[in-house]
Amino acid sequence: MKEVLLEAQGLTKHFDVSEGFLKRKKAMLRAVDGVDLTIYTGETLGIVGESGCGKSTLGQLLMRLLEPTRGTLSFTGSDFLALKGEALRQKRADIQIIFQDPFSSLNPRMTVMEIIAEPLKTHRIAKGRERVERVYTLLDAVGLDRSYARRYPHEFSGGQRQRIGIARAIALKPKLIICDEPVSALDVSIQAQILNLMARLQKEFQLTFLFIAHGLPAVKHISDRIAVMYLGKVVELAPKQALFAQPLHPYTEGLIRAVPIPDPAVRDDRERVMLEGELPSPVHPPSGCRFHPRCPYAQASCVTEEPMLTEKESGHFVACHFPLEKTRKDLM
Amino acid sequence: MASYIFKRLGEMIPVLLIISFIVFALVFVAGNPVALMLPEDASQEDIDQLTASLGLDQPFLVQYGKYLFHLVQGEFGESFRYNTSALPLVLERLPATLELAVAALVLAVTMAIPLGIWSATKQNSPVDLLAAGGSVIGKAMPNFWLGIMLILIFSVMLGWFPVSGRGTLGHLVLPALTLATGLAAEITRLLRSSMIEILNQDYIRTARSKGMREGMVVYKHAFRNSLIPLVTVVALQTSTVVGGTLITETVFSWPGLGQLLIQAVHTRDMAIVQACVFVIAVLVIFMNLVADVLYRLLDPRIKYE
Amino acid sequence: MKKDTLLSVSELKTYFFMESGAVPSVHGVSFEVKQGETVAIVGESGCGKSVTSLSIMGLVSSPGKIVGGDIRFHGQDLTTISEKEYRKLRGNDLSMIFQEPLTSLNPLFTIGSQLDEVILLHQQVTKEEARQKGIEMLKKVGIPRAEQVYRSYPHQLSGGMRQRVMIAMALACEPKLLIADEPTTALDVTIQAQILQLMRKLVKDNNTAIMLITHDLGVVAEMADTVIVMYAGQVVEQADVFTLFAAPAHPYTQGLLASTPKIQTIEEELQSIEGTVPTQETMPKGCRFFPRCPHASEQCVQNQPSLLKIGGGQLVRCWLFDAKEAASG
Amino acid sequence: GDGHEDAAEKGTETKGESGRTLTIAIGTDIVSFDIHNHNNTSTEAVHDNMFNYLFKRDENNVIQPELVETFDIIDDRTVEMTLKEGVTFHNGDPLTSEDVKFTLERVAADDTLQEYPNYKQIKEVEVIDDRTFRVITHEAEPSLFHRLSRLGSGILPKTYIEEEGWDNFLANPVGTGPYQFKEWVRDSKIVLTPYENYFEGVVEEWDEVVFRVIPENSTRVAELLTGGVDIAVNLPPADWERVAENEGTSVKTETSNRTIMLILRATEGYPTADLRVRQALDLAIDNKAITENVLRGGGIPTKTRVAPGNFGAEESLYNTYDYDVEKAKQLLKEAGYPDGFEMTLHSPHGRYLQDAEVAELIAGMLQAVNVDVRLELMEWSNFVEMRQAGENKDAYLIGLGNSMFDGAYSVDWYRSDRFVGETDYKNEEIDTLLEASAVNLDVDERAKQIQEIQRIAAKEVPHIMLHQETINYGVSDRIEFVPSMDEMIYAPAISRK
Amino acid sequence: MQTDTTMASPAERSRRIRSNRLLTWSRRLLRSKTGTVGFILVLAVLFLAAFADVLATHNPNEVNPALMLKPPAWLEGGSSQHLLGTDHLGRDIWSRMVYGSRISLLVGVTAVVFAGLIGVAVGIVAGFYGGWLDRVFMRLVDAFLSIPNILLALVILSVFGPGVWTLIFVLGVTNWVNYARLVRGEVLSMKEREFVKAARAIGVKNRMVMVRHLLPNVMSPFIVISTLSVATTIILEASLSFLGLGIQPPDISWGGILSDGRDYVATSWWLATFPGIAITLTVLGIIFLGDWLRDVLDPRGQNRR
Ligand SMILES: Nc1ncnc2c1ncn2[C@@H]1O[C@H](COP(=O)(O)OP(=O)(O)OP(=O)(O)O)[C@@H](O)[C@H]1O
Ligand SMILES: Nc1ncnc2c1ncn2[C@@H]1O[C@H](COP(=O)(O)OP(=O)(O)OP(=O)(O)O)[C@@H](O)[C@H]1O
Ligand SMILES: [Mg+2]
Ligand SMILES: [Mg+2]
Repeated sequence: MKEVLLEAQGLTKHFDVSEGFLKRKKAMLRAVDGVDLTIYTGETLGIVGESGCGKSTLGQLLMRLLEPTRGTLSFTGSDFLALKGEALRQKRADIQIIFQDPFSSLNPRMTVMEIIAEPLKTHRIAKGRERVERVYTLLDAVGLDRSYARRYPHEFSGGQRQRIGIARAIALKPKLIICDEPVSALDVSIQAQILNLMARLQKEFQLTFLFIAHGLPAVKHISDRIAVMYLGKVVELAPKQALFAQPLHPYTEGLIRAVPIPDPAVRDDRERVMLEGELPSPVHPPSGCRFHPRCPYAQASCVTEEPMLTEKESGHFVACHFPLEKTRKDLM
Repeated sequence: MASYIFKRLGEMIPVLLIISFIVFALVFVAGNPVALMLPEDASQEDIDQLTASLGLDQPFLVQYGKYLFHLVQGEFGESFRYNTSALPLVLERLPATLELAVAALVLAVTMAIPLGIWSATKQNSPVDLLAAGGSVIGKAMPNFWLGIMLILIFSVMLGWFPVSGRGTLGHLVLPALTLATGLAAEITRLLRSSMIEILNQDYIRTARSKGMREGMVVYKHAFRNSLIPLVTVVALQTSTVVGGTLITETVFSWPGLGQLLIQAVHTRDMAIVQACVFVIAVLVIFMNLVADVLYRLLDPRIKYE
Repeated sequence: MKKDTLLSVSELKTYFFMESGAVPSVHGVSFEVKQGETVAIVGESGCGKSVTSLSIMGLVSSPGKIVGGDIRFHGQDLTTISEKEYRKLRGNDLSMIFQEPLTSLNPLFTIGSQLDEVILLHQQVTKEEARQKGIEMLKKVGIPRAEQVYRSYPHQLSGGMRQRVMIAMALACEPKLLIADEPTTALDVTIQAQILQLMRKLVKDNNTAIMLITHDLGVVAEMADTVIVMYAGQVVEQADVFTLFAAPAHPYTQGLLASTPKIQTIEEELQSIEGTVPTQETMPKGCRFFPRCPHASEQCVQNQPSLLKIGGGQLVRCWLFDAKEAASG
Repeated sequence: GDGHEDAAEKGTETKGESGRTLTIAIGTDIVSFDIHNHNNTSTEAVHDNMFNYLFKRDENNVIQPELVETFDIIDDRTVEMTLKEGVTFHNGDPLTSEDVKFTLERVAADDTLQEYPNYKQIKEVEVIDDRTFRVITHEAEPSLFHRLSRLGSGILPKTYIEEEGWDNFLANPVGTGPYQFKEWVRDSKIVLTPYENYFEGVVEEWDEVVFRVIPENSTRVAELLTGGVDIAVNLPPADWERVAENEGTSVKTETSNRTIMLILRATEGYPTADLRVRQALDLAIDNKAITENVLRGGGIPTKTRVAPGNFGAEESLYNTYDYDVEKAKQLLKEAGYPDGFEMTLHSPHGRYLQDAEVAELIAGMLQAVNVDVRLELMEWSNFVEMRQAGENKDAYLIGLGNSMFDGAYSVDWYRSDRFVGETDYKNEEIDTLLEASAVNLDVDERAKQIQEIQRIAAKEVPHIMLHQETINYGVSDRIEFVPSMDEMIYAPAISRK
Repeated sequence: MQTDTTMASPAERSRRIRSNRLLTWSRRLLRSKTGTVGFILVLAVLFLAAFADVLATHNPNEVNPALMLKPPAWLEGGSSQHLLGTDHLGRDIWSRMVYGSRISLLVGVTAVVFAGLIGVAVGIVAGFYGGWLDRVFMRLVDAFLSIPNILLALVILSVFGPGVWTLIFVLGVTNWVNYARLVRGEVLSMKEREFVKAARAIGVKNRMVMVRHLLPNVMSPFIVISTLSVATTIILEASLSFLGLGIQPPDISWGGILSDGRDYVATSWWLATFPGIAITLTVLGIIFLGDWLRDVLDPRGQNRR
């Protein structure tokens, strides 16, 4: 029933951050370090994790805006990494991206019409009157007035710009859209508009989303499955109900608990299991399980052995030597 | 730090190679200097003979190869005009040029800092407008004209300073002022805009929120930060200042590189032109290196190694 | 227990005088903060939260200017005191943590020297005592290896650490009022939780009043005693935190609460407030919220409602209640 | 020698009042102390104080022995000379025939020296005894004495140079002249002090002579006006009045040995190939207007290059000029240019007194006879290159001196095989006369031949003579200074008032 | 935006927007005092240059020995024939100034455009592709930056001989590096901007990314810097004239007039004063205009101050 749209295996991206004369000090920043991921057609896969854990890098790897250091990537069944030149350019049309920052993601010197028409023009999809019509249809779809087509980005509010970005992304009818924190820069009251819009468009155009965010509530709202990343690795991956009902990784647990709940009534009886410490450097990640310095349950083996991402329950993957259990959690 | 400096010095080599090539090619294209060396009524045989004996009839690459070979030994060849090795001639003048350039830099910076800070903190005040106007005019005046005017006013009419030459501190004032004017204008403008930008930074607000006096905020927090772009720009200006000395030295008959070089250019004295350009380039690169090191000392965000 | 009023702001108006004319960023804001109380101010970006807090600190910089209203701190009107007196308050009785932990510390000075600065300015202590105190403060805000951090430069610390340093700095002179302008927005949730807990603890220990500015309703629910909701430069609702979440009165507050995705439940579709925040040019003449309000009437288009008490200490700026009031009265 | 120098040094310090220092502002620095390797009058002007020549021109331009006591012409190719007694170099060494041999043979043999072409005629110097020697030339050399009265015969100290090395000599030069070297700060100043054992007696007038290098005209004037210098060379004509009117300064002028002229191109195809056109151009130029207006009297109109004071001067052609616009138009019409024509005039810029201005004025004057002048002002080195490459067009402006003071060198410019492809002027009569004069040792006859050539050239106008240039000095009233035609600044001849 | 409900045809609307922009610009111009002054000054110079034929009262190269060094009309001895007096060859200074504006502007503007074309192209390509291409170009830029402009100009001019086009070439060659550096820096940061990534994600070709996305966005800093460059170029031309390598007669430039007049500063001040003032005012105008442009073109400037 579920059709695989994209599959990544051992996807890795290291940035060379060497210093010194003739690069004597070799240093690698492991932004993404061996990620396995499958995206099914029509679903929304959410990715959460702290700032700098490699979410954006992963997103850009999946659409080959960055070249992976290692790993394989197949898209609609074919090897995506093997594509070059014109073929790659053509295939790119199938994966689009919506960025976090609605201000820097639109060329300030192009009109809305030019911005949205650019993908159509690049792939020679429509010409002249027809192209204009297509743009108008897209504007309608994202809820913008057609008369805005002649304006420049700076004349719009953040929410409106994000709609323009979305219109551009869906112009090519892509199979997959990577949403890199599309709502975190927006006002609270606007966020909901955009999330609703995206959900609607997903239905309307049969889109598949990879939804990156660090705000858990939003991710939870829109996703079917959620992957939790920590320091370049996926530490837990599960359908959202399962993840929230029973997080298996201590980091996921800490993350969920840290999210403030907009209800003063519950504030005094919430458990306060606080994750201590800060995110370690991706240049010198901790040995063994990367989470061990912050993990309240860490044991000796966590320091030496790196846990693999394994399926603990059906569809629920975790990379932890000592996954949480309900019983133990209750004890806390 | 040491390895950083080492690395930067290493980077100089290709740059200097490019410079040597550019200059050599230019001088080569400039053609035969021999006709210039001989009297107006010299005959063609005389000219050919001298050309051959100076090795100027060889092909470009042969000549360039020889030049490079000598270059790595610190030799730029003999000056045709002075009949001595070019490099010592150039190095001999360097102190005078440096003295002038440094004096101008110091003068410019001491004029510009108070003006720049004042303009930034009192935006659109009469002082700001005056400084803005003054600095634009300072930039807009050609150096040589300013120099001649200063001599006319301060030496001939008022008799305050000696007209020309090098010697006492008094001799330094007018040429340094000539050079410094444009520079000070540049620095004032830069300092003003960087101070304004820095005064809008969050950490300035933090400092104010501690209850610090505004003066302290400006001098301790804002000025320290604007020193960083200042250092960079002053270093970038080295090249302009040294360029400016060419003119200023001529006006004030200051015995620096300027006169030597201009004479050499006019007489096609290749060796001197090459040595001069090279030495100036090394100087400029060195100043930029110093600026970079200073920059690193001023800004802890940049790592030492 | 009865608490004394520490800060009272009334009819504060702060305008920015731009090329294109005056921009009323804060347009008649009034509220009170009692001793030891945590007051949260919520509202979307640009509604004037930061300008309000800067006005209280006396740090609105040109072209901004307080053009009306008064700010009483301990009964003293801050809008009339001299700059010198103000300096004595700042960093001492009145301190502030800024929105951006990454840029609020001067990159060229060590953490220690910036921390000492505020102590030396307000307390009669020697340098060495200031150092001791500084390190102690760093420990208090939960910074490990405090001595080492004391000697570090800001860039050597992570965002969370820097924010802690800012808090240490703000609390160094045991202020009576701490203004925290979105102290956690730039941070991750796990770090945010740490910082919020820290603030809670410090307040409890010192009986410091906090003015917490945020747009995250979750943070509000966790921290606040009283909540003030701002929209377009005005206070539109004020209530104690339980009342506000249980019975929001203003349509904007209601919309805000409804459109926040919740982590505990799953909803098919979020409710949202349609439209956008008005800009200076599109500012309505009547109620500033009317173009987005589901209950807007002709009256809302024409006239501005005033801030009304609707019982239980709840205040709201809306014609719906005015009408009720009028009917009942 | 050392102790002696120290004494001199101390002497100047104790007597060192500023009134006894003579300061002279020159426009360009000396090139070097290699007296044989430059062609620069201002350099020689400084050297002149430190070195002596074998012969020297007196104030009436007559060649007189200087270091030489007596001389005797042995045959066509040999002259025997005896040196004066008691002449010593600044380091104390006596002057001997060996020094003369060393000096003259160096410049006669070393073809890299710039003065070589002027001395290559000398075959050898034969030493008879300490003070007697013979100069032997390759061929009969009519202008040998002209050669021996100029820079190449400045006598160098052989022993000093051989012992201390050439570089050391250049850094601490030693001559026999009235002044000795003290200091040279390049592009700044040269300082000389009197030589106590000068063979004609030590110069008492000055404790120190300082040549200061000041390239910018206005700066030089300003120094003079403020008393910074006693003599300033080459004042711009615009400032003459100002300097003259200023209290304490005046302007002194003297004619130089340089003539400014236009060299025309007689190559077939150029309008100037036609004699009538050349004459017309000459007639159209008002030499007087140039010297009076642009040069402010700083020049003497002339129709010959060989000015009085030079061997073979034709005085009737000097201090005169032709100017007749109507006739010029007439000639042009006859030549087939009733409506004039277009021509190019190259001129250097900043080389001679007001050169560009002169050229511009000429262009304006030729306009009056409908000749359109395309003026190309060139920086000197480009100008030299243009000439070198034979790219000269209808005319170019140049100033030619004659450091030999021998008219033969001037008229040699009319030799037809000398400028083939450059000016292409050819006159068989002149060629014959030139050939005859080259080896003619009969002084009077040779002079006549040279004069004849000048007369022919004045009619044929291969070059349009403009004027003889004037040299000028701004001089402080506190000193007595008489400029000389050879442009030397001889300090012993300058005195305090 | 919400209140904008009136319907209009797209063409009409875009015209309205454009004229609106023009209106806001002129309003902003009038509001900025220095901007207005700069605009007027530059306009005046352009006017002189455009209508030189009409405005000149004499042939600028016509010499007249009888009328040498006549003072300006309003002084004793001046004649109404010669508004600003005559020079040392009796040429009319006003006419020379009027014609001089042409060459000064031509040189300034053309040189900057020439340098700009090279610099922008190199900067964009080097910044966009990075890697060895970038390294090679940047070393070249370093090399050029470490030779003072005037020095390089001096050498090249003496090699090829002065002339309007050589001068333009020289000034272009010495200037392009400034643009290359600036543009490269802009491109490096622009490249990371998300709209560029978005364009690549769409599959836009590299060439088009550079032309459509990078180029327009580096234009405004370029325009700002290049206005200032026009100013410095005019001054540099004057300095080269001083060294005898500027514009040569019969072409007329302000630098040339100024440098010719420098011998007369003390005796006939008007020769050097008028071109000096003209250069200063023009440069002043251009700098002011540049400052204003920076304010208007800076998108952040829209809602600040
Ligand atoms: N081009 C690059 N060169 C070097 N390091 C990089 C580069 N791009 C990203 N990184 C580093 O890789 C790591 C992961 O970055 P990434 O942007 O993917 O994080 P993220 O999870 O998206 O964070 P955020 O939530 O802040 O967007 C970070 O440490 C970042 O500094
Ligand atoms: N320095 C300034 N110059 C001009 N206008 C300003 C300035 N600072 C603030 N404003 C304006 O004042 C209004 C309120 O700004 P303020 O910073 O108080 O908003 P905020 O509620 O703190 O928003 P955020 O949540 O984004 O911090 C905004 O419309 C803003 O444009
Ligand atoms: Mg990211
Ligand atoms: Mg704010």
